[in-house]
Parts: sequence; structure tokens; C-alpha cells
Amino acid sequence: MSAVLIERGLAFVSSIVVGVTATFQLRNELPVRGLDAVVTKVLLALMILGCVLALLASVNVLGAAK
Amino acid sequence: MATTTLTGHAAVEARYNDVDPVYAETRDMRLLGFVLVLFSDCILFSSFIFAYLYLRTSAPVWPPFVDGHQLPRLDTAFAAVNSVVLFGSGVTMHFALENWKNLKKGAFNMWMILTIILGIAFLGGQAHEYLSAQMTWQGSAFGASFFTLTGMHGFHVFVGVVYLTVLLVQANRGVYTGSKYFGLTAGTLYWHFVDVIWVLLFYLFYLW
Amino acid sequence: MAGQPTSSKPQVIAPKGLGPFFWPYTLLLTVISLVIAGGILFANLDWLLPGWSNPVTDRAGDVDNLFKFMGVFGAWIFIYVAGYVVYFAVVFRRRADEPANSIGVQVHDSPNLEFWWTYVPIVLLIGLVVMSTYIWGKIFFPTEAPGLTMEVVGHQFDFEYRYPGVATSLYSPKDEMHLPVGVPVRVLLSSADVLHQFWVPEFRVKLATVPGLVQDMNFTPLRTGTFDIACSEYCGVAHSKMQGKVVVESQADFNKWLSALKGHSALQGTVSLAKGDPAAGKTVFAAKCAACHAVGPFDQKVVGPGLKGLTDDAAHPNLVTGKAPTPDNIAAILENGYAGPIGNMPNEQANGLSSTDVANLVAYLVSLK
Amino acid sequence: MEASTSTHADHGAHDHIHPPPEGFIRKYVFSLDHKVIGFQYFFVGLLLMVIAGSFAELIRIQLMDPKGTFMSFSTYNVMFTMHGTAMVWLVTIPLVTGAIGNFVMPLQIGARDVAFPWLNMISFWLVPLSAITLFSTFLVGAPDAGWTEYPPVSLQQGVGGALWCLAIILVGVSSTLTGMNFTVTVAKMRAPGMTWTRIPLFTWATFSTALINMIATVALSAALLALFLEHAFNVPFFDSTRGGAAVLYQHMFWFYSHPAVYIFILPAFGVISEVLPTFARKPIFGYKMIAFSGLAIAILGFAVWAHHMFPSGLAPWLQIPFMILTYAIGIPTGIKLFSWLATLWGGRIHFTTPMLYCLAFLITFTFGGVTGIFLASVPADLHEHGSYFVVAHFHYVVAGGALLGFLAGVVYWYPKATGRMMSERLGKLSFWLFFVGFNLTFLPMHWLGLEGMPRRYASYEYFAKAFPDSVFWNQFETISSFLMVAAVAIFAFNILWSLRNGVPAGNNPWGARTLEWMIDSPPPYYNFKKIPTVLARPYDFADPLPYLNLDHDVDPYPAPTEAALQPARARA
Repeated sequence: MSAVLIERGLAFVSSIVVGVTATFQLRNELPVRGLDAVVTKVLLALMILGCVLALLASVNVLGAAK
Repeated sequence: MATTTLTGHAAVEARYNDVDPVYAETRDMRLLGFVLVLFSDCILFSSFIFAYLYLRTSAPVWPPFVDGHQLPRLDTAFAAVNSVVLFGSGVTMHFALENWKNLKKGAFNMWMILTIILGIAFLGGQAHEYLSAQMTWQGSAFGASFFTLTGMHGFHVFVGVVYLTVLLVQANRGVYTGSKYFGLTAGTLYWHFVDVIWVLLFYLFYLW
Repeated sequence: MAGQPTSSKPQVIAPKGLGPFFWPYTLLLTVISLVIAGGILFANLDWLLPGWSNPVTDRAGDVDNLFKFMGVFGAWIFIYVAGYVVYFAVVFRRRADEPANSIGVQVHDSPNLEFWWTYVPIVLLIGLVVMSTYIWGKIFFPTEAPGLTMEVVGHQFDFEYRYPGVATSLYSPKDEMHLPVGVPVRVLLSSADVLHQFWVPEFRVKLATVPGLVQDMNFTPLRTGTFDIACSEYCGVAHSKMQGKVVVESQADFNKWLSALKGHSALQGTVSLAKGDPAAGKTVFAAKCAACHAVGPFDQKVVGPGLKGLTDDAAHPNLVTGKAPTPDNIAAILENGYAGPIGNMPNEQANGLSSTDVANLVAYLVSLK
Repeated sequence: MEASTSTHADHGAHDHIHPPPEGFIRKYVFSLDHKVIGFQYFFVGLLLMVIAGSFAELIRIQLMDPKGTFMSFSTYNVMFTMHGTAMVWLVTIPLVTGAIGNFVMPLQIGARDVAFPWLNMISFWLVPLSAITLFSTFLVGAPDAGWTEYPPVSLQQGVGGALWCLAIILVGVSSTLTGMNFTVTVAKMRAPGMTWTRIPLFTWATFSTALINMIATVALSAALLALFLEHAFNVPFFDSTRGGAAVLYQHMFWFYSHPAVYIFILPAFGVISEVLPTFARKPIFGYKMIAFSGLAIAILGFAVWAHHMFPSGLAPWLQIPFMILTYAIGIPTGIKLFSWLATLWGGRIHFTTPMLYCLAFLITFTFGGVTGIFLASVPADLHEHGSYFVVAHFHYVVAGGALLGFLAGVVYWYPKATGRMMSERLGKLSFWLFFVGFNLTFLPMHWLGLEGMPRRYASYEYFAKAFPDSVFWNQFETISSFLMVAAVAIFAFNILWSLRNGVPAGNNPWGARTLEWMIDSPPPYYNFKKIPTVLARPYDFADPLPYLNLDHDVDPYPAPTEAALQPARARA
């Protein structure tokens, strides 16, 4: 089993874990008002997008195949 | 004003508002100021991203050739792990602030330390990326934009790690209270911001 | 506070109508505007824009029409605004005998007026945009095929001119650039070092020479004469000494001049590709190709791609034309030029390549492994 | 009254007055007080203006002779580079936003200071630091590629070029911080009752400027950082042989530097919008249109940068949208201009020095605007680009616009800042010298440029052969430019002389109605003992002053006092 496969597997599992946790955080943040909360919401949403990208990369949908 | 019957968001909000007007006004101004600073930082990254897009779209092939050999595409497997490390640190930072707002200092410390460790781990991963990179800063437009942008981002992460460490020490010295914790809010916003910049860079350099 | 003269309600001093002699004054401004407009439209402004009365190129006439349009309306706007500033300042000045607390008429806005002074400029500017776009289209997208394609390369601090069929380059200020009158010309502009600009004021068209980029400038000279070329983008210490001359002459004179140049060139005659000499090709390459192509890998781009490994590049098995890298196909590009997604390359005539040159070049290029 | 106090609750914060600082250093050097910082900007800016102006005179002396024998070509190139660099970044921006903005804006909104006094102090001190860095390049070979420093030619200069980048990055950081600071100040620290449509127009202009400063200046820092990296570490952003692009720098640079001209001109617009109603004794015409057109200019200003690059390798299909957007920006500018003209109509105009500057501004700025229309049209620009026509246009809008507005502002707020009037006699002399000298210097550049004289030429021998009259006009310009030197000298003398000898001004000599005139001259350290409440816009001369809770009892209908009406005769 190559290092690349381990890395892919690790990325796959952890991006799901982090992405789901962040989604829950975002849901909890939704009712909060104030400028800091607004910015946090936007940034959390973009970070979840990042997790999706990492997930896609780990299954080789995006990025260089190796 | 703080009552024991309130729980959850309501309690947090009540504590948040239970400050003297001078602090409330200062906090308001600092928050706006800090968000504006992040916004202008965003412009800084955008300018370099524009440069990268410009150079990339005007190149005949990508990745470009240097000395007769086409540069390899960047390896996504390791970068994906490293990205998730950084995103994970964003999640732990968020937990840290939530715990502070809910007056759970032990959990706050635990999450903060975890965040700092993840931040350092990300920097270590970047160092590995740099050392194993098959291109140079000077050699091509690809190298120039890659090392400049990720370098700027890495610098931001480094500053963030120092910043969070200072916040952790301050929090344990009693600088912040359950009502007055603007520094922690700013730290969290900064850390989320650094994460989000990485989302862009990750896509643009590794996945596109 | 001592010195505050009064605290009584201020006294409004309102004008009668729009002000004394408002309409006669407006008439005066209008007359001045019309006189200036007449001057711009009908007077000979050669002192201001050289070649105004007798345009040197077909584009110059178009651009001068634009100047007429902008000049007339710009002058009107300026005369009315400046005229009314002076008029209001004089007419509505505070008189010495007025109380200190006299105030003007208290109007805040006038939706009608505001509508018109937004609407009229918009209409004028739309007119200007339409006119500019039309002329812009003529400049950048000429319909006529060029009768002469030549190259100008900016150097610190001279212009290099390359003509089709001429082996050696010409350099300002020693040499002059020659153009035939009445023939559509395409000038391909590039730079060997830094930014320059190729400007002939009488032609009314200028473009920069940019390293790594070829820009083309299209126009037809309409009358003969000798004109100054100036570099108008700062290019280093001797920027102000970077000039040349362009001579527009009759087709016959031009042909005579060109053939005289070709006569000096030793590289003439017809030679088959097989007899190409790589060593001679290297010399031609240095003179004709090196400004745009490096002897390096494909992606070592100067203007065009690097040409090392032309015949055995795994990443680029085919030529830019999509054909296999055989000597014949390489020669075809050199003879016909190239226009496509990665840029433009002038043809044999524009590059001044004889068939001997082509043969030598092909031999040289094939030898680059 | 109920409606008007809605923006701010009556905060305890407003009753919190800091004691003034002790000691010379805290008071005058590392001061946190926006007024002192404004003064610091003012004097540093003025000093640098004298230096940069003397460079300009050297340039003009060189052009007396078409052969250009006064200086070597390389010295001449350094001179126009340093003149442009210093005037743009170290003079205009510190003077218009740093000096006047800092001093006036917090007073106009009824605040005790800006939002972040510490940052304000740092912003200021970055400017002298940047100036020292810039002028230190004279020791190692000063940059000579023009204030735009286009690569690749700018990369041919040594350490000087890299230092130039650092100097401008420093002043860029200063601008960014100021922009952030001012944005927060205007957004959060306005007196109770001062809604967005009651803000004085100078503050509106400062706010729009602050937005540009905050956004655009960072892009400039990015461009210069990239240039610096190429200088210092040979990173190929702009080197076409390694995949870079020379045109990229121009995109990055002008994305800032076009909005930068609005950083100059918007505060001047603000000054004009304050001075005109005060001396025409009339409400400003179309308050909302003026305020929002300023904002529109600030926003549109971000979308027009490539009009500086029409001949420079910009793809043809990009030229038309940038031309249209550039014309679009003429609409709000025109609205402002016509609104000021309408403000003059039916007024009772006092010909004070600030008003003269304003009237001159209206004329010269209109002229500069009209030549701007000429430059924005793509085909016309292909003739005018890089010629003296551009130099003329630029100086008409910056010197004839921003600088005249700035001078108007200085004379207008001088009594507030010092408690004394500037000498009107010297002021008017200085004004006329400047106005005449300015027009005689820059007007001939228009036809020189159209005839075909390129800019940045140390010698125009070839051009003088084709157009012999160009020698006359250049000498004429040089001689005229010394009228401006005299004007600036008299102005500077007037500033210093009037500090001691000016007529005592009182709190409100001009009979103006914005908040800064309701407090002592010079203002006390804390500005307002009690934070006033604002009931309406300040420009309604027929109504009583719309303020409650002022520190002093003031005349509800302020009128110009003796100090302003007969300044020439009275002496303290």
C-alpha cells in the first residue's frame, strides 16, 4: 500500500469529518446576529466548500491523477 | 443583567451585552475595523491571484516548460491531507470560542491548544511541500505565483499561530471575561479568514 | 462671543428672474461657442494637429473627425460653465453696503434641472462612444488585406525595421523607414528589451512595443512626405534620443528603394531544402528570428515558442499548424507565416527571408536537438 | 427631536474625556490627537511639496533649451521620477486626506478623535519614514523610470528601484490604515442625530476617499511587492522570457493608481462643497446628488483603470468597455460640477480667498474634465497617449483641481486651527499669482502634446526642428512656472506670519454652519465637552442652527464677523 493511497484515504475520511462538523457549526451559528457572526457564517460556508474540494481531490475527481 | 435562567445563545447574548457602554462602543468600532482589515488583506491576496490567473491564462500550456521539461502538476494527495488539517484547525478554533462564550474554560484551553498544534502541523506540511517541490521561485511564472501566494499565506498562518498562542496566554491570565472577549473573536475571525484563503489557493494551484 | 454682529433672522436678497442680463449674456456665450465651433470645424488647425488639413493616413482623417466632435462639445461645456461661474460671481456678489447677515435665495434642488444636466451629457457621451467605437473598429479590424507587412522592433534606443525580402535589418536613426503611398500597411510591433512606443503624430495611431507580445498597426498612407517617429513610452536614459524618420513615397520610388536594399543582400536565389546549411541558418536565425524565438524548449517563450527540439519534442509531437515536424512543413510555416491561438508570425516576405534563408533555417532548426 | 436622536443612544462613552497628554514628545511628536496629527501631516506634506516642487522647476529649467544641457539625461530622468513619486504619494495624499481630513472630519461629525488614535499616529509616522527611504535612493542611484516605474525598464535600475518599491509600500500601508480608521470613524462615531443624509459634505467626501484608500491601496502594495520581489529575488512576474508579462504590472498598478486620482480629488470636492455654500450664503444645491455622486465616483473609479493602457498591449476587445466605463464616470462628475454652479446662482458671494480658490477650481477643473473626455476616447488616446497633452490634463485635474481645493481648505480652516485669520491681502496675491502662473504653465502643454511632443524627454531637439515655436512655448512655461513658485512662497510665508500677526478670528469668522465652527478656535484637546445632537443638515442659512447640547451659546444665525469682512485693515 503506497503512501499516496494512505494520504488519499486520510484525506477522504478527515474531510468528511471536518466538513460535517463545520456544517453543524454553521447551523448553530445561523441564528446569531452581529457583524462577527455574519462574517463567521460566510467564512464557515466557504470552508465547508474547501472540505468538499478536498473530498473530491481525495477520490481523484479533481486534481492530478497519481 | 445576567440571569441564571438563560441558557445557550440567550445566555451568551445576555453576557455579551452586559458590559459598560464605553467597552460596547469600542468593541463595535474594533470589530468593524478588524473586518475591514481582513477585507483589505483579501484584496492583497486577490491582486496576486489576479496576477496568477493572468499569467496562467496567457501561457500557451500549463504547467509551463522550464529547460525543456514541462513542470509536473502539483501532487494533490498530500495537499488534500494538509488542507484538511488547516480546515480542521478552523473547526477546533470555532469550538474554542464557543466554549469560551459558554464559560467552559477547560474545554477552551483544550481546543485552543489543538488549534495551535494543527496550525503548526499545517506549516510543517507546507515546509514538506516546499522542500519536495520540483520548481523554483525564479524559474517560471508558475513557481513565482505558487511560492509567492502560498508563502504569503504561510506567513499569515505563522502570524496566526503566534497570535493564537498570545490569546491563549492572555485568556489564562484573565485578560478576557465571559462578557469581554473581543480579542478571541478577532482571533477566530482571523483564523477562519486564513482557512478560506487556503480554500482558494488549494483549488487554484492543486485542483485546477 | 464678542464680534458676533447680530442674532436677528438673516435677510434674503433674491434676484429678479435669473439675474440681470442673464439671457443677453447667455446669447453672448452661445455666440462665442458658435464662433469657436466654427473655428474647430472649418479653420486650418495644422499648427495644432499636424496634417489636419491634408491627412497623412486614412485613420488620421477619422481621428480628426473625432477631435472635431469632442472639440466642439468640450468647448461648449467649458465656455458655458466658466462663463456662468464668472457671471454668477459678478452678479451675485455681496455688495459692500449689505448687512453682514444677508443671505442668498434658499433653494435646495430642482429635479427638472438635475434631470437635464444628467440626461444631456449622457446623450452626448453615448454619441461619443458610438463614434469612437466605429473608428476603433476601423483601426483594429481593417477590412482590406495589407499590401505590405513589415515589422518594427523596439530596442534601447533605436527602432529596427524589417522588410519582406530584405536580409538585413535597418536601424534608426541611421536608416529611414519607407512606406509606399496608397497601399494598406500592416506594421507588426514587438520589442527586444523594454516597453517603447511607436508614434508618428501625423499618422494619429500609436502603439506600444511590448516584450513578449506582437501588436499590429494598420493604416494606409495617403500622401507622400517625411515624418518623425518618436518613442513615447519611457524606455531608459536615452529615451529622448529615440527617434526615426518614416518616408512615404510613391510605389515606384518605394520599389526602387526596396530592390536596392535587396541588391545589397547576398542571400538570394533558389535553393532546394536539402541544400540548407545549418551554420548559415544560425546566422539568419540570430538576425531574423531571435527577437521572438529562443533556442530553448517550447515554453521558453519570448514572443513565439522556443524552438529547440522542434522535431523531437514529446510534449509537442506536431508543429503549431498541427502537422508533423518534417522539413517541408517547417518550411511552410516560414514561408506562409502563422496566425493562431498562440500568436502571429509574419510570412517570408514580411520577415525578409529568401528561399535560401528558408532552406538554411530549416536545416538549422532540424539540427537543434 | 425624537426622530433625530435615533442613530445613537446616549452613550456614557460620550461623557468620557481623556486628560490632555503631558510633555513635549507626547504632545507634539508622538501625539494621538487627530488635530496635532493633522498639523504634522500638513507641515511634512508642505515641506515635501517644496522639495518635489523644486524638482519640477529643475525639469522646467532643463526644457528651456531643446538640447537639454542643464542636467544630464539621467539626472533629468531621476528628477521627473522623483517629482511625480513625491507629489503623488508624499504630498497630495498626506495633504488632502492626512492634513485636512484628519483635522476637520472628526470635528465635523462631533467626535472627540478618530476611531483608532494609535493607528492614526502610526499612519502619520510611516510617511516621513517613507520619504526618508525614497530620498535615500539618491545615495545608491535613484530610480529614473517615471512615477509609474513600468517594468522591464524599471528592473534595469539597481537597489534604488527596490528601495523605491519599499518606500511606496510604506506609504501605501499608511494610506490603508488611514482609510480603515476613517471608515470606522465616520460609520460609528457620528454625533447623535447625524444620519447619513445629514453628514457635512466634506465628511462624505472623506468617507468615499477612505473606502478607496482601504481597498485600492492594498492592490498598489501588491503590485509593488511583486515588483520588489522581481528586483530583489529575480522572481519572474514581469519577465516575458520566463512566462511573466510586462502588461500585468500595468494592470496591477493602475487598479490602484486610477482610484488614486479620486483619492486626491474627492477631498477637494468636499472642500469645495463646504466653502461654496458658506460664501455664497446659500444651501448647497442638490445635497444628496453631491454626496452620492462622490460615492458613485469612488465605486466606478475601480472599473476604469485600463484606460491608461489603450496603446500598451491591452487586448482590443477590452478597450471599449473601459472607454464606456470611463465616460460613465463623467456623469457623476458633471452632476457635481453643475450642482456647484447652481449653488452660486442667487447667492450673496463673498470674495474671500477660499472662495477665489473655489471659483478658480470650477474653471480649471472643468477644463481638466473636458480634456479627460478627449483622453478617454480610444482612437483619440492612440494619438494623445504619452504626450504632453496627458501631462497638461493631469496637472489641470491635480494641481488645478486637488491642489486648489486643498489651498481653499487651508485658508478656510486656518482660523479654526490657529484662532487667527490668514492675511487676506497676501492670500489674494498668492491666489492670483498661482492661478495665472498655473494656467500659463500648463495651457501651452495641450497644443505641444497634440503637435506631437512626447513626455519624459530630457531633450526635444528633433521636435524643435519640426516645430520651432515649441522652444518659445517651453521657455514661456518655464518662466510662468516661477509665478507658482512665488505663489507658494507667499502662501507659506502667510501661514507662518499669520500665526502671530493674523487678525484674531473668533470661533466662527466666516459664519459657517458645520459643527467644527461651534467650538473654540483652536479647538480644545477633547473637541466637544458635551457631544452635540444634530437635528438637520447644516446648510440652511434661513433656519436657526440645527444643533442641541452645544458647549457654547452660539448665534443661531451665524454671519461673517468683522474679522472676515474687513480683514485687511484690522490688526490685533
